[in-house]
Amino acid sequence: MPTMNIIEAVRSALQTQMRADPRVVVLGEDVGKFGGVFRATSGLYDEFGADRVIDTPLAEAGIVGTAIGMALYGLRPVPEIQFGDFIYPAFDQIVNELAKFRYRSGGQYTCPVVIRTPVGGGIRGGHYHSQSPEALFIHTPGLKVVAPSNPYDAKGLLLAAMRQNDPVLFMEPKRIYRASRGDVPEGEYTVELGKAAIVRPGTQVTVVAWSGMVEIAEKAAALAEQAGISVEVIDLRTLLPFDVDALIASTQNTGRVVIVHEAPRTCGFGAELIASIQERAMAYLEAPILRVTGFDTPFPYSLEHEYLPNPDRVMSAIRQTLEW
Amino acid sequence: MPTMNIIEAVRSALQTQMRADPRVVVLGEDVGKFGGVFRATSGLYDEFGADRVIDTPLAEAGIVGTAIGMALYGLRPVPEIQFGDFIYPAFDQIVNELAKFRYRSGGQYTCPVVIRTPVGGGIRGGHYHSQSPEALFIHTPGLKVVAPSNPYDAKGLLLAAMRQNDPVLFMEPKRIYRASRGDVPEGEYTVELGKAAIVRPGTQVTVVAWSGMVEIAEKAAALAEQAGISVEVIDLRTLLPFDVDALIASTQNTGRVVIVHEAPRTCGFGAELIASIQERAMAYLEAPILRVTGFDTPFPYSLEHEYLPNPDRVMSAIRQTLEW
Amino acid sequence: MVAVPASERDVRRVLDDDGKPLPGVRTPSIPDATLARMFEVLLQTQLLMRVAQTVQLGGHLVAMGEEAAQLAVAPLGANDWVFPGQGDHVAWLWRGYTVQQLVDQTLGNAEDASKGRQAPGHHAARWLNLVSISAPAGTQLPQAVGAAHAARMLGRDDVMMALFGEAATSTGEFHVGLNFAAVWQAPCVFVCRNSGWAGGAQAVQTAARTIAAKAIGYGVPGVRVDGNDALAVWQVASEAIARARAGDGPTLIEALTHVIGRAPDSPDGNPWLEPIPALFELREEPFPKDPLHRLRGYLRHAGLWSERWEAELVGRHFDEIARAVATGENKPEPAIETLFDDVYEHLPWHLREQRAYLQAQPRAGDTRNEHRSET
Amino acid sequence: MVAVPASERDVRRVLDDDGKPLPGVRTPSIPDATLARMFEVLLQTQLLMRVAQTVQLGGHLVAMGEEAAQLAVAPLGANDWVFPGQGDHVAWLWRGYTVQQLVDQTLGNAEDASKGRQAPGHHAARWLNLVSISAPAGTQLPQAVGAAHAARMLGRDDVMMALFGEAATSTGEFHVGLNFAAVWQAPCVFVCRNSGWAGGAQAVQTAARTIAAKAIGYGVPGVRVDGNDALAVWQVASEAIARARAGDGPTLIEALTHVIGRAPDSPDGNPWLEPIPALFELREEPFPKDPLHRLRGYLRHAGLWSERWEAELVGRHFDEIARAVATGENKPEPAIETLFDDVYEHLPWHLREQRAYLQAQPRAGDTRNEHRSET
Ligand SMILES: Cc1ncc(C[n+]2csc(CCOP(=O)(O)OP(=O)(O)O)c2C)c(N)n1
Ligand SMILES: Cc1ncc(C[n+]2csc(CCOP(=O)(O)OP(=O)(O)O)c2C)c(N)n1
Ligand SMILES: [Mg+2]
Ligand SMILES: [Mg+2]
Repeated sequence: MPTMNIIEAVRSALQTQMRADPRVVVLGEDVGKFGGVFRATSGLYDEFGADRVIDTPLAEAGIVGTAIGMALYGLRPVPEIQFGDFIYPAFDQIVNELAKFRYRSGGQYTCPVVIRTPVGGGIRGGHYHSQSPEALFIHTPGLKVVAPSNPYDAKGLLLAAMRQNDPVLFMEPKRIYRASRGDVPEGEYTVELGKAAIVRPGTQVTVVAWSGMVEIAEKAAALAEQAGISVEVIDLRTLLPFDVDALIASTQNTGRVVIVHEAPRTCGFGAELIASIQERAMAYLEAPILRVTGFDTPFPYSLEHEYLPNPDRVMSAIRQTLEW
Repeated sequence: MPTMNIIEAVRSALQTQMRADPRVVVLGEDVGKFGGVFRATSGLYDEFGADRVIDTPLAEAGIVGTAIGMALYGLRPVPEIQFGDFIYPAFDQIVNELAKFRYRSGGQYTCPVVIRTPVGGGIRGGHYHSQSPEALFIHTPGLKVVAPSNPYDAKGLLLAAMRQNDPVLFMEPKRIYRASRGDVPEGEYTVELGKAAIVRPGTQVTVVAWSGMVEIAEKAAALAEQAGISVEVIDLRTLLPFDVDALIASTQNTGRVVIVHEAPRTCGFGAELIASIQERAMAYLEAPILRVTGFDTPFPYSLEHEYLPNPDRVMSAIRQTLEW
Repeated sequence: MVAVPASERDVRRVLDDDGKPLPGVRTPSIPDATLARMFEVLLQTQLLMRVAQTVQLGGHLVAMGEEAAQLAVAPLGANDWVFPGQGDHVAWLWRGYTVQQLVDQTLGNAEDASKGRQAPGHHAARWLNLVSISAPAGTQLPQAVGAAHAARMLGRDDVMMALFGEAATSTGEFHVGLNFAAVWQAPCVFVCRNSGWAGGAQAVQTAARTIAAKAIGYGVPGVRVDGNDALAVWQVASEAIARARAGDGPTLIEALTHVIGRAPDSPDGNPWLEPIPALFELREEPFPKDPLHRLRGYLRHAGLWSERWEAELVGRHFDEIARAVATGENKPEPAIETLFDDVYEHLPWHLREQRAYLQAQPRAGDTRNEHRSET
Repeated sequence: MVAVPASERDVRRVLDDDGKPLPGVRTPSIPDATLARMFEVLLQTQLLMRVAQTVQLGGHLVAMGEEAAQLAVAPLGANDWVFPGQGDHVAWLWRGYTVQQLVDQTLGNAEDASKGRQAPGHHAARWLNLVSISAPAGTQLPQAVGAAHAARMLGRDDVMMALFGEAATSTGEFHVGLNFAAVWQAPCVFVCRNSGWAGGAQAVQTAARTIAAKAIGYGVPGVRVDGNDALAVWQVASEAIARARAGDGPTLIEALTHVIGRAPDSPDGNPWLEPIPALFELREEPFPKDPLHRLRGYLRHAGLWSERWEAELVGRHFDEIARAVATGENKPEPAIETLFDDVYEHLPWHLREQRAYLQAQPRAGDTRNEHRSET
């Protein structure tokens, strides 16, 4: 099996699906001849041509708006938003249009659009090349939200997303685009949407993470192991709908939960996970569910290393739940 | 003291502040000659003229974008977004610009802009005249979010918002714009931002609500009283930063909490309140914190009466926390 | 210095104010049956809007005066798609959406094709290639462009038409829609109903002398047409559709109209209708520049109209509307469990949970409900 | 039919390719000291960008070839405001932002006027009426319009100038900015640097023959100018500024430039710089259409230039830049507790809590930290 990084896995998913389904098109800023700022679409233009790999003017509302029209007509567009931070000009098209088309038409019109976008910090990108806006979309009924943490899942989840019929926001962890490498099958396979993965089994504390934070959670679990603490790490993978069963099962086992995310804390997705877990497994909880998150500031430049959750902070939270 | 409804209280706040501070300007679609779709700005054009009460073309990004520029230059703009549902074309200006100007310039530039917008359902407005998007803005560091439930608070909070120096999203409960009436002083007074109100004291269960849902919470508390249950109702009033002390104090008293909001449940503000309370007062909680919310669907038309939280549902949740 | 505005006087007209062909102007050759149908749909639409004032439709269908401009859809083929704005009733009726369907949607009853999901006027008819409407102005423009590009990519010659009011030209969506269409040379026709009446007040939307002049900034043709002149509208629309179909790219059409009422956007009080309710009483005289009056004149002149025929049409359509309203009012509202359908293709766990919760709620007449309140 | 595109050949030029005034063209009367300063700032900027390739500035300052177009800010007064785009270094240096300030921001050290909050190139200088830059393209346009309206409302005659690249003309913000400016007749000048180089590839941004033609759709004047001709840029900018100041409304200026490098937007690999690094080695020959070369020619022709003077300038500015970089690199990063300042005017409870949490974190060299990892 070949080894790929996340960029290569994404590209392989796109290429695989474009070969399998002539309705799949890719569009966005510089995705064509240039192959994308992160090279995720490199080579696709040469293989599939300008009609299916479309360089657009700089306008996210146009990228998503036209993708919606393509989907209504029968295509399966996979628009790229160059950075998650630039998704807001398309916010109305995503939230008021894409997410609502099926519902508002009583099921007559569907919008199978998969929006790919790199998210997260750690690349010294400052305010506008670092954001993690998942919570905004998780609060939007009609969307699915997917956030892989490694090459295998990136390809399998992207293929799964492109093969189902609901709009998906597919958030890619740009910091580890190239750093995260692993075995990835050539050709077709899918990773089921809506299913979490236990990336490390454990018994005393559950740590829940997704995207770039899974790596941090795993490092914290390794630290914990050195300290004799057994930590279970759950990679949520799909954020909407999220795998509540996996969360509850793990909580019932461990009774202690720590949630890690990069986005600002207040009203982040961590809050929803806490609410959902305590509604269903209050009797099992031995301690409050803790969050290790980005701070409630815009994403900083110079102090980004202070802003981002790190294994030490996760480890402190693990200890705190145990000592409660 | 005169009696006013919420629309009149908002208008009175605008008029009071425009008289007191020549830097205050109002802008938006039809806010001028026509006085606004809901009449909130009616009369202001005649009193303050076209320079300070500005009819704009149909473009929310323009309304907020120009308001930012006005604020940078030294004015105190109070833009109106005709319906909260139409705020998304301005999302980038709000989230990437308005909220970040102070931070990104190291405090050199400030944006004292108060965006007023009617929110919430109950007027048979369907998808696009009913939404409650507060969670999106509460997740945006740099903004303050205010959501009054009655005329007195509407005027006092709006005056307070216009007199401080951070951007505020001011969400008005359109369903009770006219139905909610109460004593409102003429002229100047403020209600402090960041402070909740205990609108009904009680001992057994805390119900937290804001905006149009406070009325529902109060009705549920009355039902509970008939059933011999003492309910404390907290009107949060300011959602960001929210009054965590009031929540914790009440939770410590009652040990049982129900949160009511109109917005869809998943990743709504209720989740943050649950997370914050259980982090700080887990030892006091006698039962899981429950949510009574809108469903995770687009806001429906025909079935809106089924969609909206009502006193019966809140009452069921109250019972459930007691029977846990 | 570049400052050559499109001439304001360069407006395509075929008929004079009373429907007589203007001297020296080519009239489009439209089959008699089509002309009759155009008249019938305009009449039907006006009747519907008048009735909407007097019955339980809450004034929701009213957008009087822009009917002929909406006939831009008439030269389209059935495979072409329409992305309408709010209030484009003619577009729906022309393509075969029935009055009953229109009324069912307005009432949001269980037989609404959209299952009562949206506020009145927000129709959807997949079977007619009429795209689901939303309220946010201008959003349908880039969508139409995307569909147009898709059609071409799939080797079909379908044309997409987007309709919208002049205030929508102020939105960012208008700009990106026109720009993408021009860059892609997409088979797309943009029809702007310019009534100079946006919202309640006459808010100024642009300082350009014409809407058509905006086409220059995208490098596409822009045309102005008298939007109350059904024949001129047919003519410019046919030309633009032919151009799009031939692969020659998009066109922006500015149809000058004269609105005396519009679909209210504020369910709470309908303030935008306040100044004009009297106009909507059923009455005989045409209102100024009534597009129906002009088409009637043309048909009469062409020997295609008689008083009897119109009376018959009025009678028939009035009855149909009345029947549709009566029927529609008696239909039940959608079943509560449908509230959760169509958010996704398949119901995810959290919506299954929420549906079960709603179904378990005590209801009126349900004795489990001991603490039911009045609200 | 409205289809009169702005002429592509109607481009204002004052200087030929070697800086000689074109025959029959009026040259603007610019004081000698100002001309010398224009040359000095262009030179300083080019040096800065060349140095940025070779030292620890990560290539972040590079946007070579558009320097003269940015001199559109030169005729502004100190009370006028500038809303720059990314890479408009000339605008900053011209108005008095020092190389040290520029370097401190690029390095994000503790003396950056913006406290190290933003990525390189996103400056802010309130004291110079230079507005804080953000990355999302086009957002500064409506902001400039708002400030312009505010100035007029307050009875001042300040003019606002917004700078941006041609790709920004594709955004909705461009459209709403121009439209609001036109409707309000706001004292605003829009300067588009049209390099035909948006992002990495030559993505087509518009099908219009010119950017200036877009002005027609807003009812404002549009002008094209040779953006590598500092004198022509001065001339059209002066005219537009005067018009705005006189209350005659906004102007759209299209400055044709020739970019051979740009500020990279991707901190992860800077792919947009890949094709051109060799061009940025320190070398003597001018690159094609180098605006500095042309201005040098003009100054020489006017007796204002000598080789010695330029050598002196190069030496002085090179030293200053080298010193600024060395000094900047030795400054500490901002203190960690500043992370929470300026989100709001006053620190709310949740940020106080988060600050306390951060301050309590164990750090390297801190023995409390038993489980510190490598990451
Ligand atoms: C983005 C957005 N903002 C505000 C509104 C509220 N609104 C509804 S209709 C209307 C005026 C529309 O005028 P026009 O485009 O001319 O259409 P007409 O009503 O004349 O058909 C406004 C401002 C809206 N629908 N969409
Ligand atoms: C809204 C938005 N989307 C995407 C980007 C990413 N991006 C950064 S620069 C750039 C190209 C800009 O080209 P142009 O406007 O011509 O400016 P130049 O770089 O030539 O100064 C793009 C697409 C952005 N900055 N903003
Ligand atoms: Mg109109
Ligand atoms: Mg450029």
